[in-house]
Formats: sequence, C-alpha cells, structure tokens
Amino acid sequence: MTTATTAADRAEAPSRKPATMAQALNQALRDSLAADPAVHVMGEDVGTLGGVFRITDGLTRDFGEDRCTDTPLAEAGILGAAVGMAMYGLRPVVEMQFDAFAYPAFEQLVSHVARMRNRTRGALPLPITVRIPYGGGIGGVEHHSDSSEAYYLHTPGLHVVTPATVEDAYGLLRASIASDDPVIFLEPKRLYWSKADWSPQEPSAVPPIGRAAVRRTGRTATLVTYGPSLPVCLEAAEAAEEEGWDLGVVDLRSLVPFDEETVAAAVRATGRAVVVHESSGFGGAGAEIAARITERCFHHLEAPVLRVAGFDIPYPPPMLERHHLPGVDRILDAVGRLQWEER
Amino acid sequence: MTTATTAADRAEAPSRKPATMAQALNQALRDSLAADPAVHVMGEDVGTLGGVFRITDGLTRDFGEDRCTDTPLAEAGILGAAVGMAMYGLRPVVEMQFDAFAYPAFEQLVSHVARMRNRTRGALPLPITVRIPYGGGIGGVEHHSDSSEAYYLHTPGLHVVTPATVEDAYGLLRASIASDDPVIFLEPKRLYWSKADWSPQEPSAVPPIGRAAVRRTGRTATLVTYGPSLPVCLEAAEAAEEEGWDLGVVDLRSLVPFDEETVAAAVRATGRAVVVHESSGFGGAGAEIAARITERCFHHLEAPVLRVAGFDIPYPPPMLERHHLPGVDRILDAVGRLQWEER
Amino acid sequence: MTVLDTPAWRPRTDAAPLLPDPEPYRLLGTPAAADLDPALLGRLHGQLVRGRRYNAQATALTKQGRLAVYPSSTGQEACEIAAALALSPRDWLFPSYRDTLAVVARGVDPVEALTLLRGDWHTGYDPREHRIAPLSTPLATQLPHAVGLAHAARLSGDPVAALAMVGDGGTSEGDFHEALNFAAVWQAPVVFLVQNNGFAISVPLAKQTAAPTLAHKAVGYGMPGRLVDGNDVAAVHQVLSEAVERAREGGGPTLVEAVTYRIDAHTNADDATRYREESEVAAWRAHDPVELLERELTARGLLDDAARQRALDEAEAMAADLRERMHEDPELDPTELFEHVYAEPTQQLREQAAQLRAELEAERQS
Amino acid sequence: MTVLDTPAWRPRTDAAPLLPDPEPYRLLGTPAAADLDPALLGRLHGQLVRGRRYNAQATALTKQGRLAVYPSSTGQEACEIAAALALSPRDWLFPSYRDTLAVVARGVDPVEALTLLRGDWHTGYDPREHRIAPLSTPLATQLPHAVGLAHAARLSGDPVAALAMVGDGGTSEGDFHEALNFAAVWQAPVVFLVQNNGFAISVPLAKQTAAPTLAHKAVGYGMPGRLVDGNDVAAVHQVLSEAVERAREGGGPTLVEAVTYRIDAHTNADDATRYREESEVAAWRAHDPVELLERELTARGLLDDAARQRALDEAEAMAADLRERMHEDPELDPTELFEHVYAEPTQQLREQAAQLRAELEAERQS
Ligand SMILES: Cc1ncc(C[n+]2csc(CCOP(=O)(O)OP(=O)(O)O)c2C)c(N)n1
Ligand SMILES: Cc1ncc(C[n+]2csc(CCOP(=O)(O)OP(=O)(O)O)c2C)c(N)n1
Ligand SMILES: [Mg+2]
Ligand SMILES: [Mg+2]
Repeated sequence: MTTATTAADRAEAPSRKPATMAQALNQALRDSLAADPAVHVMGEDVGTLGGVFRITDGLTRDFGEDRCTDTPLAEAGILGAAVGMAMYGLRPVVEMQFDAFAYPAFEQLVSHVARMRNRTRGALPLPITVRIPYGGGIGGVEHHSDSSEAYYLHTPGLHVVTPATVEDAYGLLRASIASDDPVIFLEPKRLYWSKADWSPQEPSAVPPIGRAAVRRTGRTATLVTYGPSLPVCLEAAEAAEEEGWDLGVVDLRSLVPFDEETVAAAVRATGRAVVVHESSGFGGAGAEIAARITERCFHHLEAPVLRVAGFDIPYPPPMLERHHLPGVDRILDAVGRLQWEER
Repeated sequence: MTTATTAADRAEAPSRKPATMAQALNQALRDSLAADPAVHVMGEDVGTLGGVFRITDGLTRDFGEDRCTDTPLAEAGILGAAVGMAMYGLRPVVEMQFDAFAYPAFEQLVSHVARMRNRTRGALPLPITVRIPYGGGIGGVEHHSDSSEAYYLHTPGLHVVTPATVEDAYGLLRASIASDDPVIFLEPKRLYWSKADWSPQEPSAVPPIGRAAVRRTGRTATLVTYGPSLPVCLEAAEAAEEEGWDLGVVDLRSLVPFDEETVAAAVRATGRAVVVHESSGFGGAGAEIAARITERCFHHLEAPVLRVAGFDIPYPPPMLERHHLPGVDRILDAVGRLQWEER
Repeated sequence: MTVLDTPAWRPRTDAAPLLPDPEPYRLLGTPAAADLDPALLGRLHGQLVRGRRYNAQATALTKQGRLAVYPSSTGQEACEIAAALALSPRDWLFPSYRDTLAVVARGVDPVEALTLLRGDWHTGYDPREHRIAPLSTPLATQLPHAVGLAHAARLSGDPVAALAMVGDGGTSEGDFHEALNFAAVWQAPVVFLVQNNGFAISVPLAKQTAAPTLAHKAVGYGMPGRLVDGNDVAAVHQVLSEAVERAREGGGPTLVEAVTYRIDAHTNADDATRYREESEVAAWRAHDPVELLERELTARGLLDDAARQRALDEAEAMAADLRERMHEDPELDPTELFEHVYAEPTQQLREQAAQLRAELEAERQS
Repeated sequence: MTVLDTPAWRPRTDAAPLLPDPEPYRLLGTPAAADLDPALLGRLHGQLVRGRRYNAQATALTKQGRLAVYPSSTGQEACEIAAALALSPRDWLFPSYRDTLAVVARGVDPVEALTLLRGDWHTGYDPREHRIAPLSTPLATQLPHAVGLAHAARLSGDPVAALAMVGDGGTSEGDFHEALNFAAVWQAPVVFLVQNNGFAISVPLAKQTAAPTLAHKAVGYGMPGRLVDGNDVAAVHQVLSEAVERAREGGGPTLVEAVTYRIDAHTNADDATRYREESEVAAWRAHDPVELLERELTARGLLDDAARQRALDEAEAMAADLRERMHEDPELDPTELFEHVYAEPTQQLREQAAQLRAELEAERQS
C-alpha cells in the first residue's frame, strides 16, 4: 500500500499543477482508500486495466486486489454485492462502465440502495458511491452517451452529484465517498480530459454536497446548468458579451440535494433564466429546475424560464451528436427569446 | 376460442351497464385477442389465476395457453422475450405484476424497447404494450405502491398512457395494443374497483392516444392531472364550489404524447394552474407539465403553476399513506395559494 | 505453453462432486436418525410447533384486519426453523418475504417481526442487532446482499457466514444468477437455501424451470448442490449446518434445494383452488414436517403426551400474547416519514415535513 | 398420490445426458475429419480467409479515423463463420457487438455491416431482410430476444431456429440466465453460442466464473451443453448445425461453449499488454483457426498453393473495396433523427425538427 507515499506526495507538493479531471478523480479514490480502510473500489475492469477511462489506474497495484476489485460482468450483482458490503460496514465505491450499463442495476438502486436507510429507520445506512461516466460528446457508439440523471434525481434516498471542474471532481468525489448516504456520482465523460491548475484540497476544504456554485454573476439573465454543460454555458456567457448581455452562470454541482437558495438568488438578480443540460428535455432535470424557479421567483420573472436541452430522441450516433448537444448558439438563441412575447 | 361468443355478447348488449375498471380492462384484452391473432398476453400468474388483480381472468381458458401465457418469474426475461416476439411480428401485451417489479426490466425497456424502431430506421417497430398496475392507496406493503411514470416519460421512444375512467381503460388499452409503438400502460390500482355505466366502444370510437380530456371547464383555476388523481381532483373541484371557486379539470390520459394544446388552452382560460399527481414531486411528471405550461402560457399566468404531489420520500407504509397522497384539502390549499405573493 | 494449458481451455473444476444426488436427502425415519442429538430434536420440535401456531395466528389476524397481508409458511416450517437454528449468533440471515417464521425462530419478538405486514415501517427489528436483513419483497434481490456481506466479512477475517433464502420462483430472476456467480468466484461464505414449495403464487414448478432439480443449478456456478427433503427438519438442519460450517471455514458457497410444499394459499388474499388440486395438497399433508418429527421422537421415546402438550401450550401462550399485542394499532408519527430518507433531511424534506406538521395541527384543531 | 409423485419432488429430467464432455470437441486433425464434405470445407476456408482480412482492414480503418471503434474477432473467425454458415436462410441470427464477421459471412454488405461502427445509425442492414438482429451492445440483452423470436416462430408452426451469440463475460449477466431458462421452459428453437475467448475486456475467465466449463451451465436449465474447440471451424460448424437442426425439429435449445481466444486487443482503443502475457497469445497463435483448417485441407490434398492464393486474392479484393467505399463519410440527414422515434412524430418532435431545420438553414446561409 502506498498510503504513506500518497500523503508524502501531497505534503511535498501543495502547489497547484495542471491536472485533468481524470487525474483528480483517480487522486480522490487514492486518498479515500488511503484515509479509510472501509473504502473498497469495485467494478468491471477497474483492477489491472485501471478502468476503460483509467480512473482507477494503479489502485489495485497500490492497494491490493481486495481494495480495488475486478468483478464479474453483472451490474445488478455488483451493486447488490455492494449493498451487502455496506451492510457489513464497508464503503463501496462502485464503477458502472458507462451510463447505459447502469440500467441493469436499476432495481437494486431504486428498491434497495435508495431505501434501505428509510426502511430500517436509520439502522442500515448504505454509504455507497456509484460512479457513472455519463453524457455524450465523445463520439461514442450507441449506449455510451446517455444522460441518465433524471432517473436518479426522481428517486428519493439518493444523492445525485456531478462535478464540472477538476477541483470539484476531486472534492465532490471525496465528499461523496465520505457521505453516509448513497451517492450517484455522475462523471461527465467529455470533461475527463479537461485540465486545470489544481492541487488536492485538504479534506477539510472539500465542499459539502448540496451547494451550487455561482461561476459567474450577471445582470441580464442567469444560466443554470451542471456537469458537461458548464463549459458550454461559460463559453456562451463570454460570447454573449458581444451582444451586450451580461449572463450569470450557476453550476448546480448536485441535483440532489438541490440548492434552491443559490439558484433563486441568482435568478432574482436577473429576472430571466435559461436552464441548460444535454439530456432529453422532456421530463429532464431542467423541468424540475424550471418549475421550481418559477414557483419561487414568479414575481421576479420578466419571462418564462426557458430550457435548452437535448432533443427528445434516443442519443444520436457520433456523426450527428453535435446537432443534439446544446451549444453556444442554441443557448444564446434562448437568451434572445427571453425578451419573450407569447407564441 | 370464444371469439364468437365475445362478439355476440357485445352485439346482444350494446346498452351501458355498470362495470369496474378491472372488467373494462379484461374486456379490452379479450376483444384485442379476438380481433387480432398476433396479440399475445404474457406475464407472471396471468394464466390460470387470471392475474393477482384478475385483469386477465379467463383469458387462458378462452384463448388457450399460447395466447395468454404464464411465464417464469423474471421481468427482464419477460420483456426481452416480448421484444423477440414483436420482432417476429406478434403484438405482445406484457403484465408486470406491480410497479416496483417492473424495475428489473428497466434495461430492456430503455435500451431496446424504446429504441429498436429508431436504431433500425423503422425496420423493427416493437408493438408491445407493457401493463403496469401502479400507484398507492390500496394499503399495499412496500414495493407495491410506486408511481413510476417519471422514469418512463423521460425515455424517448415510449408512449406513456394512463386511464382514469372505466371507458378510457377500455379505449386506451385497445388503442395501446393496436399502436405500432411500445406503450407503457399504467393502470391505477386504486381505481380497479371504480365503477361506471359503460359498454365497450366500437374500435372506431376508441380515442387516439395523445388527447387530453377536459373533464370539467372552470374559470378560477385549472387542475391538470391524470390516472389515480383524477377522482381526487374532481372531488376537489366540487368542494371548491363552496369556496366560490370554479375549477377546471384536465385529465391528460397520456403523458407521452403530451397534449400541449388542450392543456395550454385550459390554463389560458383561467390564468392559474395546479398540477396534481401522487408520485414524488421532485423530478416528477408535474415538473414537466408545470415547466411547459409556464413556457407556453407565461403572459397569461396570474400566479406560478403550483404542484401538489407526493412527498419526496419512498412510498410510505399503509398506515401512513393517507398523509402522503394528495387529497382534496391539499389541492384546495394550493388553489388558495394561487392568489400568491412571493414567499 | 500450448492452448491446452491456457485457463480458457482447462475446466476449472471437476463437475462430478458438485452434482446433487437427485433423491432428496432424508434423516427422519432412517437408521441415520438414531445418531441425532435428542436435545437438538427437542429444540426443533418446540420451534416447529410454535411456528405452525404462529402461521395460524398471523393468518387469523389478517381476517381481523390487524395485518395487511400474511404469506404463510405452513407446511414449510421445517425449512424456516432449520434455517434459523443452523446459524450461530454472529452469522447473518437474509430472509425472503415469506420467512417471518425464520426471523421469529432466530429470536426476534413475534410482534416486531410483523411490523411490515401490519402496515407499519418495513423492519420492526434492528437488523444489526439480530443480524437479520429486512424481509425482502423484490424476489431474489437479497441474494447479492448476502454475498456482499459474506465477502466483506471474509475480507475482514471475520468468521461469519450468511444464509440467504429464496423461493423456487425466485431462482428464475437474474439476481439469483448473478449472486450465485459472485459467490462462487469470490468463494464467499454464503449458503443459498431454495425452498421449492412447488409454486410461485399460481405458477407451478414445471412452468418455472426444466432443470433436473433446482439444486442442479449449482454446477453452472462451480459450487456444490444439495437436495433435501424440506419437510424433514433434521435433514434440512444437518445439510444447512454442514454448508454453513464449510462456508465459515473458507470452503465456499453451497446451493441447497429443500423440496417442500406451501399448504396454505400464497397469502390470505389468494385463492389456491384456482390453480391446484386438493389431492396434491392432501399428499403433502400426509408428509407433514411436524408429524414426521413427532413420529421419530415418539418411536425413540423422546416425546410423550405430556411433552407434546407442553409444546402446544407454549405455542398457545405465544399466540395469545401475539393476539393481544396486535390488538391495537401502533402509534405512528407521520412526520417520521421525512427523518430516515437521508442522514440529514434536505431543505425540501424539511419544508414538506413542516407542511405536514401544519396540516396535522390544523386537523387536530378542527 | 404421495409426495413422491408430486412434481416438486420428482426430478424433471435426468442430468447425465445434459452434461458436456469437459474435453472440447475437435474434428480437424482427427480421423473423423475424413468424413467431412470437401465442398463445405472449401466454403469455410474461403470465409475464414476473408474474415481474417476483414478484421485487419476494419482495424486499419479505425487508425484512419474512418471507424469510431472496431472490436476485432481475429482468432475467433472459426466461431463467427461457423455460426453464419450453420443457419439456413429462414433462421435468425442474434449477434453480439463483436460479431460483425458473422453478419458479413451471412451475406450482409461489408460496408453496411459497419454502419454503426463508423458513427452512423446502428443497423445499416435491414434486420428483417437478412434475418439478423442488430448487433447488440448491451451484453446478453439480445439473448431473450432470440428466445422470444424462436418461441413466436414455434407458436406459428414456422420451422425457424434462432442462433444467439454471447461472450464469456456476457454469461454473468442476469439476462443470460433468464433467456436460457425461458428457452428451456418453452422448449424454444434457439441455440446459444458462447464464445469463450478468455477475457471480458481485461477480466480473465477465472474472475468471471468458477464453473467447470461454461457449457456446464446448461444443466441448470435442463438443456444439453456442448463444449467445442472454437478454433476448429469444422467442429463448431458441426456442433452448431446439429443443435440448430434439433431446435428446428422441436428438440429444444442447446448451449454451446466454443473455447477460443481473442488475439487482438478488446478493441483498437484497448491495450491488451496491460492485462495478459504474450506467451498466452503465442500459444493461441499456434492454434490458429485458419492454419488448423489449412493443415487438414493440405493433408487431404484439397488445398494447393494456387487455391490458397485465390482465397487470399478474393479477400484482398473485398478489403480493397471496403477501403475505398469507407473512404468517404456517408451523407447523413440530421433531421432524420426525429423520424423513427415513433411511428408518427409527436408534436414536440415536430417542433424540435423544425428548430433544427431552421438552425441548419441559418448555418447554410452564414
Ligand atoms: C421481482 C419481483 N417480481 C414479482 C414479485 C411478485 N411476487 C411476490 S411473491 C411471488 C411468487 C414467489 O414465488 P417463490 O419464489 O416460489 O416464493 P414462494 O411465494 O413460493 O415462497 C411473486 C411473483 C415480487 N415480489 N418481486
Ligand atoms: C450490460 C453491459 N455492461 C458492460 C458493457 C461494457 N462492455 C463492452 S464489451 C465488455 C466485455 C465483454 O466480454 P465478453 O462477453 O467476454 O465478450 P468479448 O468482448 O470477449 O467478445 C464490456 C464489459 C456492455 N457492453 N454491456
Ligand atoms: Mg414457491
Ligand atoms: Mg470474452
């Protein structure tokens, strides 16, 4: 085990260095494994291979097969076994190889993971983190680009967390693993290779789950987004300056718990809001966000809250995905329509 | 086979008689089996027993085991086999015994049932009807009262239909079985024993899927609802008269396709709307409905669209469910808050 | 190295020792029964009698509206009791929804064990204290839990075994397959007990499987399969005890099929005459677990009328206590609904709890 | 009637005939090979050579960015070809994501078969015309489809069999279990071909299963299991043909495990050196499906250098055609995205299509 090394590394090098989100996630797993012997990483190909995205790279080598385990190929079995491990007192961190391959585990997730604490009146909490690489934009073939957050956020008992920055990837994953509740940790695939100057936060500096981040304050309108769409929204906000629009951008970071206060404050400040995400719009996370903003800020709104989301179609093939994903133009177009008269 | 008998029965007795929703559903299955040899009913206990709710009562006796088949106990297997049967050209009607027991079939549903037509550019449509008794109010123990519509309506490629009246139970089920697309047919358990005067519509009179029904026009505010909550809304509308409120009630009948025109027109007529359903509010169907109404009717709205829904908790035990389910008081309370000043 | 040496080519293990004897194992009424410990037989007898009475009482309570539903295990008491008694206190039990009797036999208060079924919260008992998972309603989903727990214990060097119960119908679910496969690959200390009671609600075994026996499924996972007469409490107890012991000592998992019969309907709400013949029920009544044991005990002079009466009296006292304590609805606090969803309620849950509290207050005042 | 007569008690079938011989069945190089039809061997040889070339060409196309990804079946060509050729035209094939070669061998245009993998729509070919289901990416999910289709055909009195392909890793999924169980209970005319190529991406067989062999899983469903040398194309073809025949004639399903090896990495994006030894790869290279057949053909005087060259030339021509036709990206119409979601697009989809059309128009104009 390299617990000592890891700690030493950090002690020696507190300064910020460029890192990818993938590296930050790997570091978060390492530091969690080192910090708590109850943490166990498990999933398909997470061992020797280090995962198809290399997020678990080197963990089996450094912590042993019992702490980072290649499982048989069966997602319900993986999550179901994690439930039993958590009942015993461990903290399993489960990897689902891709978004669509988490669906076989849906029954375990909804009927057990989300409800065990409740059904036992708190006697059997399940501190399980389910890591799911999600979303599109990587040219993946079918079943490799789903955005499945809406299924999870509607399931009481689950936390739903999704980082959009390198720093949050580390901090939120550590916080999720430390949480006594099950967390669906959605990793935006297309941000795995995004880079930022970063050094791992001290555990104490890790943000608690449930606080949205205002990435940019604005006066014209507020973009509310999360995960893979954050960089798109920030880009849109820059481009909007040319139009003379001053856009605020809120990064939710967790869909559950949902930080109503931060969102409502940011929307009230502008009186206009656009919700942006790449999953299908119909019944997507944006519906809840828009409905909630409207409930809370109605008399501050100059225009209806609009949504810019993926179309209501199965995720398209690689050659067409750019037409599906919300881009800068579509966001600016929606902002333009906020000076809205009823159609 | 009793094709003839069934047809004769109807020819002899076109007049309306009291029937329960369960009987109407049974008749719809019978008439579908008689009308089209491609129709096959399958599921756990649908044969000799006639289903735990007796919706398939007598079908095996009258149409034979091959047309109404007891399957092994495996929901993914049932739905997966139905996919193959539909690929061959049959029209499977699958019963999932209870809402929560449809979850094991989630991968088959999302990754195949919803997408086969699209992935084959129309070459392999899947005319499958998945009947799911759903919702609470029957004193069922855990896993027997889930409202799972939000999972389905967010999945492009599926139709999501739910009747609220005896007549619609028959008509919509026949239309669903006749549809060339997969339909999630959600049967409100607590309305199974609801009664109305009714005779089976001629196939031609069956309403197409995708039209909402205005159950009551009103001038003060509009209740938008579906399935098990319709009777509650109608009761609320009656009670509201005492308060001097004239409430309209729209019954969606299908969540997908969503009848925006009818809903928008009804809401514009009053300028105020409350969406009512019993599933958890967060990320529920009501979020989409409220967000969409707001997008389309913003300048007609005097108040934000409010939602009255189940709490964001796992469905409660029988002794507490009455506190969870939206009732008349909670609906009227929301209507009261439509004269709303921001909190 | 040639292909013949590569792992894909070489069979991992020999199949022969994994195959079950297709004749269910029996002890009672056979010469081998002479070796059985009289004290153990006495304990099993007491529990069987108590169990039968419990099922009858619980079913009666449904008629009085004191229970929402009760899936009786009458006819299957031998499996229920043997499962509970084969475990040592540190082991874990993973019951299926029909296994209230095993839960009670393991020491849970008879009323607490009915918490879910009376319409209260799911698990009345504390699962950690009793080392009993909540009764699992979604079929077979508890099996991977048992595997995970057993695996975790083994990783921690903790000599704990898990015993997981499932029905014949439940063996068709994907979770059954995944659980057994994980258990075998991990050599987890877990024992799977399939109670083959002939039916999954109305669906008979022949529509559930074409396997020689359910125990034969073990071969496909590389674990031993055992077939036992599920109405012979001594045989079930012995087979399970051996399997639990083997698991605890690192010998890996076992699949046990106990052949038995559900004498009552699926639940009080079911009408079994719709799908089965009375003659079949009668055949199984003639192979009654309580009688099988009593015959053995009587033959060996271990049970006289007085002892039998004592067992019945004790069971009757338990039933009377159950009746009485179940007579009143428990006091439930609706606002507790929001307390255990998460470690800390979210803002939204706090608001919803406040709303409900206000409504309850208004109700109280009007 | 006694319990001994009840269905739960009696084993449904005898296990012995279901058990696979744990030694993989081989034909090439054995005396039995003498009986093989030279014309068949010739066809198999041509397809093997073509298949190998196809894999190489498709992998090369990924390097040139003409394909999003390609999971090569090099080393497994015998299984792919035998599967395609064991079927009659009315039968159905249910391939897994790795089985492009079987699809091509069954007659689909080599370019069309790559439609999905080049980033276009999923199924380029018409599944009904070719009687080939779409290549299935979610592992094992296609198995119940094969069962359902075979069952439907049987109900219709239509003598059609379905052959479903899956990997060793895929056997761990719940869908594998449910499919095999349904098939056996329904006696559906379906054959399951497991290509055991030693790995599921990086996970070796020993971490996937502890079963004696994967073919032993058949016993637990009550169907026969067969084990075959997956690199012996004649043996695989014979075993599959027999199973397909038996299925079509009402004899029920069969599970066939073909022991083989994935010579290439999982896909072009994978680095197999991270998880396996070159010596193992070398051992399997020495047991090459093309060479095994060529050795047999040569020994029997059925293949001279000229014939071999002809096969290579034909394969080369196919590859050249593939290269050329794959050189250009297909023209895709983005608005088709909305057309096949439902039989009729919903109002919302019509609006979204209109939005996209307007955007495309604006793009074109700017
Ligand atoms: C996943 C799932 N599907 C369906 C059901 C509904 N159901 C409850 S009990 C039962 C039959 C169970 O049969 P078996 O496993 O043989 O157990 P037994 O009732 O005989 O004890 C069914 C279908 C369920 N509880 N869970
Ligand atoms: C349900 C599901 N889970 C995970 C994956 C990701 N995945 C793709 S291929 C693969 C390994 C498959 O191994 P095997 O079944 O042996 O087939 P092979 O690749 O060897 O042909 C995995 C895990 C998937 N496609 N589907
Ligand atoms: Mg049973
Ligand atoms: Mg493989």
